[in-house]
Amino acid sequence: MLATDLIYSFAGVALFALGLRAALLHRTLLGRVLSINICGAGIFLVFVALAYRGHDLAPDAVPHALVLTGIVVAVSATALALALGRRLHEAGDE
Amino acid sequence: MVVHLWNLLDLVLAGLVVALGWSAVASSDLKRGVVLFIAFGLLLAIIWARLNAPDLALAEAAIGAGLSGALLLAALRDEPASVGDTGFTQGPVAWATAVFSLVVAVSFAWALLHAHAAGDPIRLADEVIAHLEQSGVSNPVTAVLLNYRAYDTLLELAVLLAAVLGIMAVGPARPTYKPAGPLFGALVTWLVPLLIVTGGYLLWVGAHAPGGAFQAGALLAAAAVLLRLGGYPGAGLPGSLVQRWLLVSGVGVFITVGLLVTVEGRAFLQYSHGWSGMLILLIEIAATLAIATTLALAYIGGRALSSQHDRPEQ
Amino acid sequence: MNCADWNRQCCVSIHTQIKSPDGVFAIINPQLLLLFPALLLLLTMVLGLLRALQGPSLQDRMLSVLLLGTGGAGLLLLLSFILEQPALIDVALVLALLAAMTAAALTRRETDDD
Amino acid sequence: MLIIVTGVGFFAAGSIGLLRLPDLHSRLHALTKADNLGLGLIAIGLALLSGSLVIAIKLLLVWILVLAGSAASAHLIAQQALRRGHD
Amino acid sequence: MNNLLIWPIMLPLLAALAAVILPAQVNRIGITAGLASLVAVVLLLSRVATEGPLLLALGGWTPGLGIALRADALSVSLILMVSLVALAAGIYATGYFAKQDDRARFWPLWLLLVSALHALLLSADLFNIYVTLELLGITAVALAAIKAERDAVEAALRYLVVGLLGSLMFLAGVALIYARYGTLDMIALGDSMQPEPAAWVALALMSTGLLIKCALFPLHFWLPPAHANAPAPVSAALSALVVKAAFYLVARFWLDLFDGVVTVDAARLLGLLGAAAVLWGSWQALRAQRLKLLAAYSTVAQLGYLFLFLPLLVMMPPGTARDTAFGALVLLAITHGFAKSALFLSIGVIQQRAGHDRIAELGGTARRLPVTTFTLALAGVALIGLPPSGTFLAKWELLSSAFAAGEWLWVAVVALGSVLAAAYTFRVLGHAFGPGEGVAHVLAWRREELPSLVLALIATVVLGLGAAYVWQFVAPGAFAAEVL
Repeated sequence: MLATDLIYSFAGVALFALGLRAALLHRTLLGRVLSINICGAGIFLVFVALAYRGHDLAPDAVPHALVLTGIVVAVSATALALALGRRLHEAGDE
Repeated sequence: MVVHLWNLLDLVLAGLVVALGWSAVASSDLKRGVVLFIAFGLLLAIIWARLNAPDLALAEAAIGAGLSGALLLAALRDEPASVGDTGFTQGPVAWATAVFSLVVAVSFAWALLHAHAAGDPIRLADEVIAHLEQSGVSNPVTAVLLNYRAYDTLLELAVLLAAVLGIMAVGPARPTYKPAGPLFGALVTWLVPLLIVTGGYLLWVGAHAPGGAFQAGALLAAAAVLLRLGGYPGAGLPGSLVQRWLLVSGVGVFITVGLLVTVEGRAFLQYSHGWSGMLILLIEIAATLAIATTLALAYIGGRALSSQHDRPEQ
Repeated sequence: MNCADWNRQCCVSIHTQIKSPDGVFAIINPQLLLLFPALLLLLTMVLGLLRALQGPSLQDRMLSVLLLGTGGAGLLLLLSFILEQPALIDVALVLALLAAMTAAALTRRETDDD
Repeated sequence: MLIIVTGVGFFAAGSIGLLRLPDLHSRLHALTKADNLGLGLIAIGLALLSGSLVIAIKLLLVWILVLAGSAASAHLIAQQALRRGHD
Repeated sequence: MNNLLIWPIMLPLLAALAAVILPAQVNRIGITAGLASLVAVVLLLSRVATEGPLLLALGGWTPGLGIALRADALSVSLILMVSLVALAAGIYATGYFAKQDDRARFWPLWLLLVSALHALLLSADLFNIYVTLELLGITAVALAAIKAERDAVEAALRYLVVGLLGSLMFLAGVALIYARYGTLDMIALGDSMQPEPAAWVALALMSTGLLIKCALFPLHFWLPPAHANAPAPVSAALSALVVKAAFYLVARFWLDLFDGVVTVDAARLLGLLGAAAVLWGSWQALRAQRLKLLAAYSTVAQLGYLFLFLPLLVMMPPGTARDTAFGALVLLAITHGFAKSALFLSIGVIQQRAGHDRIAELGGTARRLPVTTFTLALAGVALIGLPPSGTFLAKWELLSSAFAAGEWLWVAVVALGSVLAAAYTFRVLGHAFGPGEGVAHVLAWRREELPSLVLALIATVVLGLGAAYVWQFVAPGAFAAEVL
């Protein structure tokens, strides 16, 4: 039997690495932003898998809180990146 | 047998999330990427639910799948229409990055396996529960976010503020939307109040059940986004002066509370006995409003309505 | 937390339902029976996702995301019973509310479009 | 239990429809009908299982929301498809 | 109660909020906050000097469950540099941004940046450091793009994307640490960390993320455009302070937190990259056509010097020699902070007066802007490492440590780097003293020239003559048991 936390940890690692690779390869801003978000989600998955302690025990709330903070930070950065990107396109059109 | 079923479910979910993540970024077709990313967010919410993290599932459903999705969809219009093969770096660089990320993945997984084999360290889970009574709330995640690690949350609100200030500094708002047709108008009229009510509900239950300021703020922001999509350029936000007050209210109330308790000779953010629940609720209300305003302005994407009466010129 | 109360209630009702035929299932936690439909639902969602991958049009992809939303809401409801987490119903609620917003974000036209 | 399994069955039908049907509009049709019915059955099944009125009401609320939301979304998607000349 | 530790963070943060609400008063708010937090930093410094490291458990929770702030000699001396540079650059900015609208955009973000720097330097919690890194990154990017010009926005975007990748790699390392050790509190981690896979990989991930952020060669590609296209006061902060914050973390991890985990070979790799950065950065600075680009490449080179210290320090056994070398590292970092910010601010003066910063067309600057030219020369003295600057003493110490360790490569790199730095500095001064009408208005003395002059004087004279005090403050106990 596989441990639940390991299954999701490894999925998280895979997402982290493939997001990292895609962020380096994508040339468009939107592609990079998507990749970075996926990369971050991978780490979040590792954190939440760490917090999981089976059916009977309450999970560790600390990683949950960290990930919640991480999600908000990620959406802030995404919004800023997209706003800058829009500004760049406008400037390019002029 | 039950265990195997869980394993099967876990494997399917984990495999699916990786496959979706992969396909969202694997092609230079950005429309496809964005839609798959939204699906990815949805799936992630389900995974958080599966891993006993309902607070995160709520946040992911609201922010990850909802607001990020709306932001990215709006940004799709800004990208040049067709990118073709030029969307990716190719050649030896591509190989090098592939090798690099493979090395990262393998060593990361190897270290995690080692950590796993070394046995569970005494993590903070039990300590969180042990001090729950003193924390003033009974939802452990809220206790971590607004009491034990409240300082993180304070700085995180500052991150939101910095992002929105940056967005407003670099340019004017996105174009507004055409007025809604009858059907969409109807959708707006019933969905907006529901979002607001649900937001209020999540804020309230956050103290003892999954929910809290972030989820609530995101839902209120979603209501604003919907209003804007429905052709209301102001997205239901108040005037620019009030907006500014709302933007700073989260950090402001947080710091004020944190500093006020030091007058009694306590550490920064060490809430007074018996008052924790009240103070946390106060901070959360302010944070909800700040988060909602911030995310809504981030969607509007620039100096919005403020342009007329926002410029106190000399 | 009100979780425990709720849990007791729904345990009782499921027990009464399931035990009657032959009592075999009583050995395992009865809520876990819902895992079968949950798994099935997940598999159908995978099928639906193939459309998102295939396209061809953006609308097709969006449609399959819509399916994922509805299916996801269903899955969350099932999980809320299996895991005894009533809060997951709230998650399903939020998902449903925001799915509509996402669809709107996709289809609305800006004033300076065409 | 039976109701829930039937509900999942509808989902399966919807998904297969989404994959196999030839064009967007028939897909729209298949999907929204089948899935919403499926979700409704799951909700009803769970509401019966829960034996709690509050839970049951919440479950039905979710269903109604999804119903309304997906009807509107499907309409919007169809509208946009028409606008873009997609058939 | 050590609540004093929060004031350097909270004062600028509160001022940022005030600046959002009262856009008409931003200059006054910004300068007042700068002065107030400087006072708080000086108080903190004097307490650390008398009592040793200070700890504040936020919220009253034991560190681990809660978050702790910690001030020691290293962090406090860097914070003092940050406050002084930020105040000087802020005073300069009051004149630089002529339009009220620009000021109203600049100040809240600037104050948030200062707050983030102080928060980063005081944090003793790994995840909290991640949050401060993100706050720092986002404010830095927003400030770099504040003029909303095409080149600036493009550079800022690259800066943002690269910075985010760096933060995420850092966060991945944090996840590993939590997986293995179950805590994020650096004080507890210092005790429990062992040489094992989790610690190695975590250090590698976090370091890679931080190296991106301090633009260590070959990860420096994003720095020159971002620093060169930002408004002058912002460039000063980015080059002097923001990269330095990332380097602070590298030093903290390699020399302190992961003390038992790092190996000499790994540190030597960082040293080699640093050597490459010194040579490449100096060479590019020599070839640069624009002053700001020159200054930005010089930052790449100067950061390289800091990395040269790492293998030597890792190699050295604990003792006076190591403490002295560590003091030299801190002195070099601080001197560079003052010198580089002085350089960018004086370039800002020239750019605003002349309308450009092309090196070849600087003729006549010395006559028109004597004070600023003098400042440029002083900053150059500090960058090359001539006496009496702090750099001179620091490099001297670096050389003698390298001699002692028999590391001839480092000696050669330092020598060559200094020659190149001298070449690019004299190239600029040569043009500035040359004939020409490069600067349009004849000016004897301008208020805006003062901040950069003060900064340059601190770098060359104050830190040179007062170096002994820095050493005395930083070196003893730098690696004693009580550190983390």
